[in-house]
Amino acid sequence: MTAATLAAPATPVRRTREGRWANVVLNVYMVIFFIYLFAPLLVMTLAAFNAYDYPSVTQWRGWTLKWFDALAGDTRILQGLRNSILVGIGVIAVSIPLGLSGAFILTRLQSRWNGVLYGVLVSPILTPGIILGISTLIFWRNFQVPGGLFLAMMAQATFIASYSMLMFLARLQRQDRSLEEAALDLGASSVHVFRRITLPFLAPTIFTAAVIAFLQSIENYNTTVFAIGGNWTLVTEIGSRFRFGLSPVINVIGVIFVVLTIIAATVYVILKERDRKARMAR
Amino acid sequence: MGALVRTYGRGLTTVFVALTVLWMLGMIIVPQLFMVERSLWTRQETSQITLQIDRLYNEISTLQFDAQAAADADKPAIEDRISDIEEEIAELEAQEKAPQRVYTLSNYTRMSGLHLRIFVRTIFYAALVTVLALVVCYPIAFAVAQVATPRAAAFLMLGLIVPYAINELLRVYAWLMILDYQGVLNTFLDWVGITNLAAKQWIPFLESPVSVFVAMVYAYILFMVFPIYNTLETLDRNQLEAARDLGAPTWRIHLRVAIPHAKPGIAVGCIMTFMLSAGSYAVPQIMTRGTSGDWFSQTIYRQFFESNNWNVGAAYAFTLLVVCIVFIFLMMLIFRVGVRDIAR
Amino acid sequence: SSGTVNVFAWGDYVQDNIKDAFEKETGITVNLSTYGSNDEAENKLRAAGGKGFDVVFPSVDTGPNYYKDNLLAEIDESKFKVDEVIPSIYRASINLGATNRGKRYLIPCDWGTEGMTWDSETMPDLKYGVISYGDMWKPDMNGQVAVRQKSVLVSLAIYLDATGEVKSNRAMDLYKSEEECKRVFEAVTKYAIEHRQNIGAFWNNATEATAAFTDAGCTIGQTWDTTGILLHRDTNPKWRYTMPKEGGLGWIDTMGIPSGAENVDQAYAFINFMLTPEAGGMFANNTGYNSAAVDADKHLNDEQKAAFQMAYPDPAAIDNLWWWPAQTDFFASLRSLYSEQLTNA
Amino acid sequence: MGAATAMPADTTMRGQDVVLDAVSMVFGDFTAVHRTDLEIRAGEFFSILGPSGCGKTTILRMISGFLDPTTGSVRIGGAEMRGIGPNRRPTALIFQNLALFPLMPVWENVAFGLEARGVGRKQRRERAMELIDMVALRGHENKLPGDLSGGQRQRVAIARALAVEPAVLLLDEPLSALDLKLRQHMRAELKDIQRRTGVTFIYITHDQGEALTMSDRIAVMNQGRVEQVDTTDVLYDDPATPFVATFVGEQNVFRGRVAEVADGFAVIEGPDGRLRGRNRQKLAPGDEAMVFVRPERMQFLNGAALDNVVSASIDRRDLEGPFVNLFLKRDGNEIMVHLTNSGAAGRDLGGEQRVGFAASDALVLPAGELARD
Amino acid sequence: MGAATAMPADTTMRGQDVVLDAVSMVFGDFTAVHRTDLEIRAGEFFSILGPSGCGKTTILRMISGFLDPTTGSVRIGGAEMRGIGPNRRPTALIFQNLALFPLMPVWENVAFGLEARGVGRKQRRERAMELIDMVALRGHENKLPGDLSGGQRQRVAIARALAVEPAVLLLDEPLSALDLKLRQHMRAELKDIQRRTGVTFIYITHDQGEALTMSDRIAVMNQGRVEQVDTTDVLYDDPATPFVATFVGEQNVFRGRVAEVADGFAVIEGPDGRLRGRNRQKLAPGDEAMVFVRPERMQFLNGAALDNVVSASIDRRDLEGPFVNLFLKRDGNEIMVHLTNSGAAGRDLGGEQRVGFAASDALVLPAGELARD
Ligand SMILES: Nc1ncnc2c1ncn2[C@@H]1O[C@H](COP(=O)(O)OP(=O)(O)OP(=O)(O)O)[C@@H](O)[C@H]1O
Ligand SMILES: Nc1ncnc2c1ncn2[C@@H]1O[C@H](COP(=O)(O)OP(=O)(O)OP(=O)(O)O)[C@@H](O)[C@H]1O
Ligand SMILES: [Mg+2]
Ligand SMILES: [Mg+2]
Repeated sequence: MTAATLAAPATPVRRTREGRWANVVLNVYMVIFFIYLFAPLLVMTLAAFNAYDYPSVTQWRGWTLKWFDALAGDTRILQGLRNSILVGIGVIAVSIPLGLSGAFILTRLQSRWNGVLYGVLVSPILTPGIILGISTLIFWRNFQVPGGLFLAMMAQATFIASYSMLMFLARLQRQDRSLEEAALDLGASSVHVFRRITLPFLAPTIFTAAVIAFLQSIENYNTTVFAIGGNWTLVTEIGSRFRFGLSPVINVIGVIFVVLTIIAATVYVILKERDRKARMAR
Repeated sequence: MGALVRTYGRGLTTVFVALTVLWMLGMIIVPQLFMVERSLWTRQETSQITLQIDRLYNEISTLQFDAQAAADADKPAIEDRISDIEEEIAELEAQEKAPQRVYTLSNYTRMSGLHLRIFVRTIFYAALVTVLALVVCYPIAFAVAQVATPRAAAFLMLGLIVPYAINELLRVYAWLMILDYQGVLNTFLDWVGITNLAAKQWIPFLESPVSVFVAMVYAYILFMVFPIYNTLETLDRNQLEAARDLGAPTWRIHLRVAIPHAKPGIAVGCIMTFMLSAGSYAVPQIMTRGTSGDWFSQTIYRQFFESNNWNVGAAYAFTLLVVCIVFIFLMMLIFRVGVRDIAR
Repeated sequence: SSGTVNVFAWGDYVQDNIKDAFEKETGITVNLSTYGSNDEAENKLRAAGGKGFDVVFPSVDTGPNYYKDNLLAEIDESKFKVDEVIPSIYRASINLGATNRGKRYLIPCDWGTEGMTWDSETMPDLKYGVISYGDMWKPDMNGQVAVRQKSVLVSLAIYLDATGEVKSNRAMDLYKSEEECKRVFEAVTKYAIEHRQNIGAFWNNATEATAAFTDAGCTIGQTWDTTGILLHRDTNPKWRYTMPKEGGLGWIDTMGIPSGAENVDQAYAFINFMLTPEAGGMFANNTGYNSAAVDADKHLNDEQKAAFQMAYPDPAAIDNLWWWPAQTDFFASLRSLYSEQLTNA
Repeated sequence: MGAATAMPADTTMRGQDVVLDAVSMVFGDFTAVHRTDLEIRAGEFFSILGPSGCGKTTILRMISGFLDPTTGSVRIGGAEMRGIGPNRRPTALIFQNLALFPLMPVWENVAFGLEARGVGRKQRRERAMELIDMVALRGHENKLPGDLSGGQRQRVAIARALAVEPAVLLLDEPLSALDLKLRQHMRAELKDIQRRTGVTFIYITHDQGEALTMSDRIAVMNQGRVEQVDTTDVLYDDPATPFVATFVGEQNVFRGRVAEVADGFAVIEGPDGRLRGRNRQKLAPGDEAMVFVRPERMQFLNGAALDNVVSASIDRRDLEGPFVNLFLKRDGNEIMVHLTNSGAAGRDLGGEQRVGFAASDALVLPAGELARD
Repeated sequence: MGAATAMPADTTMRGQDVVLDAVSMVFGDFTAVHRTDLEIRAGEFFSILGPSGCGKTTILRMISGFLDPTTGSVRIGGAEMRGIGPNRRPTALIFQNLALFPLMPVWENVAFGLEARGVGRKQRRERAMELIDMVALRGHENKLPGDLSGGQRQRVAIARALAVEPAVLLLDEPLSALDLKLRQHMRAELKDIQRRTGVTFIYITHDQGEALTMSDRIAVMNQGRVEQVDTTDVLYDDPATPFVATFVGEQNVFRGRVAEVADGFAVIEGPDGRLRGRNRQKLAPGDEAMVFVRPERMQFLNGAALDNVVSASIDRRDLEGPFVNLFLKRDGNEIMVHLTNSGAAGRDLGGEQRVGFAASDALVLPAGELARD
């Protein structure tokens, strides 16, 4: 499906004459844009099947699957993946509770400090990643904690917690506060209200926030590279291979991730579409 | 706080407050303060005397090694020589001072002209990348938010997200493969006949900052598209129609209706993009192969991991942080958005 | 014995054949981590507080960086078989940075060189004995030269000393004192910046070095031996590698035990194993570097012998090598300052 | 539609009376409710009617316990409520937006109050089903609120509130989110449920139509004060203040000064001449006064003699369906005449007209604030 | 309230007529508007009335140029409009949600159409101020739309649309977002502006009250078809179809089969006995038919003899203010009687009652679809 067909007229807005020319321009632009977006992916993918020893598509040495085998036998990469997953799980475990707490406080705190608190809690998002890595490293040094998976996890959680918090905040802002009041009015205790009303309401967001936290953790380089010490994650391993001996095994990883994402995204879209149809049917 | 206790009870509230304080202090504020502290002192450099002592010790070691292999006859001479040197060392060691920690602003003030230039250039380039990304992303955000059908919009969204499945490093590396001397683009141009690779005629994309811009805009598209998309999505299509009905041409509709509406999103997108590109380490590192100018982040990295000068590194990092903060405030001022608007 | 040993080595150093042989012989499991540059090794170790690894492979001249922060433990010469190392190398290493204040921390493992790699098809006139560092700075080489930021200023100093333009006692003045170092770097950097347009690519590691020739369009440059040799062998025989007439830059990589090592005995077992002739030979065949182990050359394969022959056509080529002296603080910081200037010129 | 008649009566509940004794509510320096006394009888359908912001919700929240009155006390069934939280009062609140729990099926919504009281699941469900039957939602018990229609949701909210067996049900504009037809239908249903359960209903609305059709008694509020408490007919026919007169239904208003009083009638002199109306509040000559006449009591003078006559010119004729509103202009003052649509109502009228009304159809009140248009 | 009278007339504008000639609109495989002919006269206030989804907006969008009709043509002032974009038609559209530009002050909103035409800032502002005066918003010109009340926003939208001096103003349910009182007030104001400017108004609504009070003529639509175009009184008194009869106003409906026809009257036989009504559509004996009687034409039989009589029991009495609605039950069928509130209207009634209506007040139509409740 090309961008052009995607943008095909569907609403009357774009049937107007004056809009038509603008739409042609917009469509052409979208096509160029999506080429820009996907060309690297294509190159990346092709290079994963090239028998040449370095990632390349111009030095074509024939199709091969050997890099897939090589990946399976690459203990460092596999270990890196395990480490990444470990760190990712740690990040979820740390950032979700932090994000939730921050969000609860910010939605309920009626004080002029609210703005300040908000500023502080979102600041990690607005801070360059390397600075978070550096400050974490320097900070924990004072407690004799050297760089490693733990520090990488802490450094990442610092800003990922902020992302989670924003998601929870957005959700909480859409919460109808009268629900909690209604529950209280019906005689429920505050813990009961939290368990039966607030948490279930947040549950989908907690799930998405966890997934996003995990993905951000896996993907992170700038922060991790400073805090990882002698250990490594998948990404820092790739990073250090840039400094030493890049092979198309790296591309294979890329291809696998792309395929996984497309599958996940397609499933998501199908589910959503079905949901939408179901809702329309009602 | 009262509202919090009333809704969640005392126990839960305590947990929330404790966690938030831990996060705020232990992970955000105090580490930054430690970094700042680190940037405020230096250790006096080792003196020439220390160097001299080191070298004398090495001489002894060499003599001792030689002594093992030497004929017995030569050994006394060597030993004499060793003891001479040891005396000399003793004398020098008396003069040697242990390095001291000195609090000073010199880590900031001593930024060399070169580093300052790199710094300024980085900020300038980051601003340029931001503008570029804005120009590239606005039409896309608009198309997805306002023009496409919900179905098409979902697919477009997917198209935007999929490239982000692969890591930033790989994404950028892919651009290297495209823009290189024997990259896809030059090979294509060679095939077309514009360049001649065999004769070493090629377009040196990589040798100009353009390649960094291309890759960096690419790397951060999402961070620009999403905030703008989010605001444009809330723009009532009727407003666009109303503007058109009142006779406005497309450009004026954007200028007067769509862009003003998207302002908070544009501000957030610009802040994110600027912050990411000013602090980007991987993109310039990979895209230039170190040939064209450094970005400040590379300089910081080198202070930490090459020059082994954490203190200067911390000072540089803090400087970068300050600029980012200033940029954020500037954007908030220009676009008249509050911190709260960054929540999306 | 048994247990595990955590080895932190250059990416290509401990390949499977060596690992298997060691594990088979000793029953010790090797846990391998790798790095691509001295900086990386040093800083990871520093960031990890000297913990987590049992053996590292620093280049000998970077030793002082480790001593400053007490990252390495002293070598116990009773646990390590000194005889396994070629004595001349062992001796030379003392002054190059393997010892500090009378104590030894590093044991030579292998050595290699940084010399000239060039395209013999476009430059058929160049060969051993003729080729010079100066060939990189000739006027018609726009964008065709690949160099390493960290070494190019040193080789240029050697070249300019040889031509007499900048006297520096074969670049040794760079290590003499801060003032001398500045003087030489200043002059050399000026020269380099004037000829900046020649440089087509900077490289910092083997991959980048290879890419400089295969992807970035360079035709001549200063590379590590392994880069030149592998380019010749795997990519195209037109690529040649040899020593310039001013003398190649020699480096020695060593093995050391971090101060926080937990498996010290296993570490010594590993070090001793690496310096057996068989392992040394395997190592050289694997990597293209030259083992510091006595009799390792008896286990070289033909390919490796041929490569050695190409790189060092006669013994003088080896005698004439310029070995990197132990780093001093001022050298390290001035070198990165001036190489930054060159990069950003 | 037929639901109401099919519903069985529930006999487990009983209403209690609610007394507000000198209650007031101050937020910061703004007084939302001025000192108010109010007695709501056990089992009655009581409405509080007033414009937006007049303090209706505030009163309701004081009764339900979400707010503590600044002064005065609230008693329910004779018991003082100060210090008793919303979850321990014999009241249940139905929110304007209903506040159904969107993630729980209908029956769990209904059973929530019992769940909060620790009633076992099986019992909860049984009781919930009884209530679901009562509001005629059997068959919908496992649906989520989002899958129900507006009217069904409304009934779930009622069942949920009734599940805790409140003595007083507090309803805060529960119909305002529904569309017109459904709103009218739900009026009947609410009234019916109230009648069958016997629970005291305190119903808040700013819609006079709702209040008039459902209530036993109505309190009309304005700016934090209760201006009148009465049955619907009395409120309509004998409003106590100009505000109540104009807020409830339409009125034609004439201003003037009392000239004569006699036999419970007063004659007012003003720009529209001498007008005679009932003088229920015993105004004395010289008082500033207003005369109120309902548009449906205005008549065109087809020969008939009437106490009061005004002439004006017809400006506009609004056909509203079953009736026609005629608007007459007179010196910038507008007079509205409500006529049943008799097919030709007002169609043949034009130009200057003489309209009048009987003195018994007009009410004289002391001059005061009118309801904002 | 006084705004309308204070507004000066604007003489720069003139309405044009709009003709839809065999127009239809198909979206994919769904026909939103079936082949329709419609003539809207220059300067008239024309309403299109119909339930949600019947195609009203679609027609409006074809006139304004946002949609091209699938077949047929739109002519404005005699000129064929096909191929002419919305920004070049002599129409201006007022959206349901107004679509004011929230970030521009009132005057810039009003001046936007001029700005788009390249009029200089000073002139723009002058003209905008004239229009702002016209809609009585002087003093608010520098506020943002968000700071205005609903009715003020409404007027800004009107001024903005009038600024481009359209010959035809298209209004898509412009009052639906306002509350009841304001809606009623704005009706008068809209009608007044239309009268003063002379611009053709095409007004879309699903609210029959709005359409009836404001329009010169009304087109009633149902499921993509125009069922009747007539003046308000004709529409109310002589609906052409059962749908129109029930969509516009309330009706009591009786079903049956035509038994006799004579003198323009027909007698229907059905479950409610024999009923006589006007036979405008010349039904023949044996035809399935429906008898429609307005609630306000129903009368209680106080001795008076009427053509048609039905007996039923009183179920509910809704006091709505100026009138009272009585609901009578008869075999599950509901009969509604509308009485003017005469003070005691219907209060004394109870139990079984006999109600009737004159044959001239009843209309017999062929059986057909009714408007959904
Ligand atoms: N917590 C509060 N703090 C300050 N003022 C408040 C608070 N709650 C209500 N008010 C004010 O008290 C007045 C009455 O509010 P209330 O909600 O009782 O009005 P209402 O009659 O229910 O209006 P509506 O019909 O709009 O719901 C309003 O002016 C409101 O702004
Ligand atoms: N672009 C479109 N594509 C497909 N169907 C459409 C489109 N626009 C409108 N429709 C359909 O055409 C029918 C008429 O729509 P229209 O908007 O004209 O209704 P309406 O009478 O204005 O309703 P409402 O009172 O709800 O605004 C509806 O069923 C609608 O779903
Ligand atoms: Mg309220
Ligand atoms: Mg519509």
